[in-house]
Order: sequence, then C-alpha cells, then structure tokens
Amino acid sequence: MILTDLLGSDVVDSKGERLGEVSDARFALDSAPTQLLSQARLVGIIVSPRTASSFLGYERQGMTQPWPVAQLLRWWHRGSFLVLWEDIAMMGSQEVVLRPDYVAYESGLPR
Amino acid sequence: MSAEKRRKIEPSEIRPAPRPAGLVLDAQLHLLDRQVLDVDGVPVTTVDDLELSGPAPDEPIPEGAAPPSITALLTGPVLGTRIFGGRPPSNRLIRIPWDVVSGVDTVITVGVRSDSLEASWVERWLRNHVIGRIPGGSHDPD
Amino acid sequence: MSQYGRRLATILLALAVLAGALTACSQRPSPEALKGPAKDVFSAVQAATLAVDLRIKNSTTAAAGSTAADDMLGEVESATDEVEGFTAPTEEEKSLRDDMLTSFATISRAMLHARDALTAPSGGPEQGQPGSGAHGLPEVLGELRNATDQLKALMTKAGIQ
Amino acid sequence: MKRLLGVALGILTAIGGFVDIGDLVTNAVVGSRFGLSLAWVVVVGVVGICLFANMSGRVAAVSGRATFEVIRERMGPRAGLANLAASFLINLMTVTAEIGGIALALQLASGVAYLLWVPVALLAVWLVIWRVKFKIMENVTGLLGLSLIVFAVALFLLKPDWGVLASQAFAPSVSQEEGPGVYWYFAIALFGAAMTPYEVFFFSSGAVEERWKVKDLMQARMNVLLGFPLGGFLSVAIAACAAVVLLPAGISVTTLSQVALPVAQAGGQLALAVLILGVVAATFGAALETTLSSGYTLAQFFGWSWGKFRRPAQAARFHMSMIVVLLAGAAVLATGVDPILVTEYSVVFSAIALPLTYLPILIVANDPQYMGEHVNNRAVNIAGLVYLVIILAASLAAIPLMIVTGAGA
Repeated sequence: MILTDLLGSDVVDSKGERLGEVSDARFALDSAPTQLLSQARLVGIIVSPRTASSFLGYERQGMTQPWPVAQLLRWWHRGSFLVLWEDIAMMGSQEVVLRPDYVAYESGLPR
Repeated sequence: MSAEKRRKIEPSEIRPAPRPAGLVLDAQLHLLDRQVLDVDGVPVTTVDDLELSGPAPDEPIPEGAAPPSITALLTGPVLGTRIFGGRPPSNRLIRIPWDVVSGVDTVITVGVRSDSLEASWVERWLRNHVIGRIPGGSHDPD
Repeated sequence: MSQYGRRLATILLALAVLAGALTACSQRPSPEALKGPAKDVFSAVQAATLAVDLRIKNSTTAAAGSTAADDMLGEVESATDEVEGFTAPTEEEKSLRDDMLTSFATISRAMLHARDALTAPSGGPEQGQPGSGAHGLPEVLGELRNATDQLKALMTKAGIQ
Repeated sequence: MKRLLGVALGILTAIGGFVDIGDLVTNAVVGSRFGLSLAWVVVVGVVGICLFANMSGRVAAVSGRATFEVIRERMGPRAGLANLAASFLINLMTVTAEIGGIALALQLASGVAYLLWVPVALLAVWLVIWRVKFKIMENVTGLLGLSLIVFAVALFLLKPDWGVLASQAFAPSVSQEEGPGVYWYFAIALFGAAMTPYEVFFFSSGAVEERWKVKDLMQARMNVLLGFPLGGFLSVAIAACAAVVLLPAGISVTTLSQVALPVAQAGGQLALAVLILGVVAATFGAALETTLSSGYTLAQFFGWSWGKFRRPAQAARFHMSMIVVLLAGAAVLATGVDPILVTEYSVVFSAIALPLTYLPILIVANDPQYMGEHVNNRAVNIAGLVYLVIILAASLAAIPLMIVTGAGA
C-alpha cells in the first residue's frame, strides 16, 4: 500500500459520520530489529477535523516562534487527534473506517 | 461520500497518548521529502513516498491483526503522481528497501553506497554517457 | 488530488489573459498617446548629444560613443514605428502625427551622422578633423541640437510638457 | 594577520558580489527618472537581505541543510514544486540578463555587436563553473567587482549640489510627472533588485560548499553586515550619478551605454575603462551565482548530489542542469530580446516570488530540531516578522502595479 493513498482520505466512525481527514501517519521503531534499524511499525493515524494539509508540522511540536505563524497554524489544526492501529476497522481506497469503540488520543509529539 | 453530518470530537474526549518505546516518526514531518544520504554522505535522492506492508484496501482488518510496517522509501515518478494525482504502475516504482536505512534525523542515512541503489540510475547514466565524457569531468576542481 | 491539477490550470489560464491585457492596442494620436514616443525620442537624442559632446572633449572612447549612438538610433526607430501605427481620422490629428514623424526623421538622420562621426578613431584633439568634411563632430553636435530644439517646439505646441 | 586578510577578503567579496546587472540597471533607471527619492528603498532592501542571508546562512551552517531542501521539507512537494518553478524561471531570467549584461559591457568596450559576445560569455561562465574552485571564483569576481566604486568616485568628481541630493533622499516626494503608480512600481523593482532570492540560495549553498560550522558564523555575519550595506551604498551612488547628469538632461535610462555616460563625463576614458571592468566582473560573478543557484535549487529539491567541491562526474545531474540553463539563456538572448528589458522584469518577479522562499527560512530558523539552541532570538524574529509583512505587501502589489503602469513605461 502506498502511504499517500492513505493521507488525505476521509475518516468515518462505524456509524458513517465523518470525523476529518488523515493528516499524517505515526510510526515507531520499537519492534524486531533488521540489520541496521528496527522495523517501523504503524502506531496509528492522525486525524485533522478540517484539513489534511499538515501545515509545516506546527501542530505537533509545541513551537511558538515566529509569533503569529505558529499560533495561526496551531489554531488551523486544533482538534487533531491520534487513532491507534487497533481501532481501525478498514482502510478503504475512499475512506478509513474506525471500529465502534475507537479511542481518540492526543496527537502531540512526545518531546 | 457517507453521511455529510460531521461529528466534532470534543477536546475533553481526547486522552493523553500512550508512549511507544522506540523512536517515534511522523511520516509527513520526519520521513516524506527528506534528503537521503548514503554511507559516504553522498546525496542519493529525496523521499517522495513510502510503501507499507499495509492491509489490502477495502478489506476489513481482523481484530488483533499485526500492524503494517514500512517496507521501502519510494522515489522517482511517484512524485509526479503524488502532486497531480493518479498512481504509477507498481513496476515503475523506484524502491530503497527500509532495511538499508541506518538513521533518521534531519536527513535519512542509508548504510550502503548510492551507486548500489536503483534510485541513482539517472545519475550513473548521465555520469557515464555525458558528464564523464566532457574533458575535465572527473578531475577535482583545482 | 487531481482537483489541484484543475486549479493549477485555471491559474495559468488567468495569467495568460492577464499578459494579453498588457499588450497596448493601437491608439489615436492624442497628445496623451504621443507623449510616450515623444519623450522616448527626446531622451534618446539628448543621450546622443551628450555622447557626441563627451567625444569632442575626448572623455569617452569611440566604441562607447558609437554604441550609445547605435542604441539611441534603435530607440528612435521603435518610437517611429509606434507613431506610424496610430490611426489619425481627423485632419488636425493627422497633421500632428506627420509633424511628429518628420521631426523623428530629422533626428534619426542626425543620429546616423553622429554614429558615423563617433566610430571614426579620434585623430587627436583638434576640432572637426575626424570624419568627412560636413560630418565632423562639432557639425553633428549642431545638427543634433537643432533637431532637438525642433522636437521640443513641436512637443510644447502639442501640449506635451 | 591571515585572519584579518580573510575577514577583509570576505567583506570585499560581499561588496563586489552584491551589485549585479539588476542593481546596475534598476538604480540607473530610477536615478534618471526619480532622482534619489527612492534611495530609502535600497536601505530597506539591504537591511532585508542582511536579515535573510544571515538566517539562511545560519540554517545552513548549523543544520547543514541548504535553503531549497528546507523549503521542500517544510512546505511539502506541492508548494515546494510551485516554489521551485517560480524560483527556477526567475533564475533563468536572471542568468539571461547577466549574460546579456556581460555581452553589453564587452560591446561598450569593443564596439562589436553584443550578440557576438554572448557565446564568448557563455563559454567563459561554463568553464569557470566546470573547473574553478568555489573560493577562487568567489574572490576574483568579488574583488574585480569592487571597481564599481568608480560610481562613487564619479559622483564626487561631478561636484553635485549635495543639498539637493540630500533633500531628495531624505524627503522623498512623488514627482507629479511620473505619478504614484510608477513610483511604487519602481520601489518594488528596486526592492526586488536588492533582495534577489538567488543571492540567498547561493549564500546558503555556499555555506554548505565551504563546510561552514557554527564557529564560521561570526565571519559570515561580518561579511553580510559590512559587505551588503557597502554594496547598497554603491547602488545609491549609481542612482545619484544618473540623478546628477541624466535627470536634468531628460534622459531616461533604457540601455547600458546610457548608464556609462555620467562616469565618462566625470572621469573620462580612464573612469570608463574601470567602469567597464567593474560591470563585466559584477555581471560575470552574478552569472556564475545565478547559474549555480539554478543548479542548487533543482538538486536540493530532487535530492541529487550537488556542489562544486565534488568532481563534476560525482554531481552529474547538477552540472547537466546548469549546462541546460546556460543554453536556454543563450537561446533567449538569440531571439534578440533586449537584456535590459529582461533585467527589469526579472527584478520585479524576484519581488513577487520572495515570500515563497522567505517564509520557510523564517520558520526553520526557529525550529529546535534543525537549529538546536541557535534558533532566532527575539530581535531577529521581530525584524523577521516586520519583513514578512513588507515582503508580502510588495509581492501582492507588484502585478497590479505592473498592469496599471504598463511595467513602468
């Protein structure tokens, strides 16, 4: 599967209500090591209610400078949340469907 | 498109995220469009896309299925389709296998020489057929 | 993804239309329309006069002087083409355009002489020596000044300040 | 002593490297039509380029990433590609203008038609890019470019009425003859000439070429903070010469030969010879910088191996793209288009495209992941923000003004 097919597609819950768009995919390098680097396991996807354009990566790094640009972009992406792999029911070509009991986590990057 | 009704996630419903053990990477932020350097620091290409061992599209994912992982960094024609839509046939995808990747920082480093990678065939072709032929092409600038 | 492609195409189309609007269409020889070419030619003949003047004082080289004259000749020719392109229905506009064209013609003739005089290697400081008899540098300078005065008079008459 | 020489060399090179055909022509045109009433724009532009070059130099030195890699990483491929297309086209226009400038200067020196000089200039530029080491290329063209100081000398020799010049400069008024639209159009052109994006691509890629480290930042900052303002002073001197000689005579500059007239009047054939040497060196240096910039932008966007410190064979696509750019520039000149006209448009389009390259640099200069503790301090950020507003305003106003004034006709 190609990642950009996933990015930008809609995210709906089990009842079909639209939650937002996939703005990013989070990976963690903590599973079985290959020769050089360990496998990059898909932790989950980041859903942004308004727009998928993850604009300049501000919304998750807690950067505050330069003054208006950072605040403007964080406001633009407010309400983004992380959905874990276990809560994804189906990754369709048109949209991603979540399981009924999905949990929304904070999308802030661990510092 | 399914129901147009939008269900807004209330901020109170968002819980603190579990912290995975290893290095955490966001694709857009840390992987896509990053410069790839080979073991000697020679630039190979820029990451245009990622290939996952991911689930087949439009098929329900069974409970407890193993999460997909990155199988390769993609480069070349896939940049055009990523910007203007559509998708290149899978045989035209130029892959850098994930297991040659040796580090992810402000750049992505691979543990092999760039000439051994399929991603550098244009560079090698031009070197052998054009630039290498021009006199002085393989001299250090003096 | 492809709606970006469509949006890109519309932007490019808009730019093309924009560029079309930029090209001037042919105008009537009102004083306003004549102001551009007239000022261009005035600036060109002044520059050529300055070049000849500097050459007489041996302050500039033959190459620089002749290049300047050549450039200015090009300016006058393009201004002349522009004015010739004007449609002049009324009698009064027609006479104004023709006067302007005759003035441009005298200026370009003077500039031709200037360019020839300027290309001749400076034979030393004495006056009037380089170039053929009637086209020595001082004579050319006088010719250029007369042509300039003629244009200046015509411009004030036509109300172009 | 060696360090002092190094510092002096850096500053001198920055002065010589600052002025190119865009500054030369735009300042002469503005001087011949508006006198010094637009001199304040050069000051604003110089402060802007000092700020912008400092930030991108620091990003390159601390993170090792040159400008265009950062632009693509930060803005994603779509905005990055739009940025690349705009910057590449403007670079191509500037390369065409610079090579045209070299040819015009050689025509001024020899009287031979400039179109015959274009292939000579082209080959010379390519040979230097192909073989000459980065440092030598930078210093030689920079030092020779210094001979443009002849404009300042000529200004003194002309013994102008300093009171009038000062009043024009410090109390700028829009002359009713030219009208506000043309005044502001040329203000943007002058701003674009001072803050050309290619200078920043070249400056930050040069930092990577010469492997600057954090300790080199002091030297780089000195070069910029002393070299560029003095380069700006030269630009104002060019405008002043035109204002003193050409403005009263009603000559509005449209060709390089007219730019030389005030210098010939002030210092005769010697001054003229020094001027021609200065113009050839400045435009030659700028042609090298713009050709390299187009190679840098392409290579850094697509991730090719690039850099003059590498053998051409080790950076095949980089060198190939530059050869193509030079040939394209020559092809444009061969159509007989007037290089001065191309120059006037290139500086305005530089001003239009400036936000595309300025914003990502301002953002990354504040990103701890790239910069560690060398992120912008508060003062730089405030200045950076003020200039973001100025740059956006100039960029948005450029096209409407271009239409209204028919490109400053």
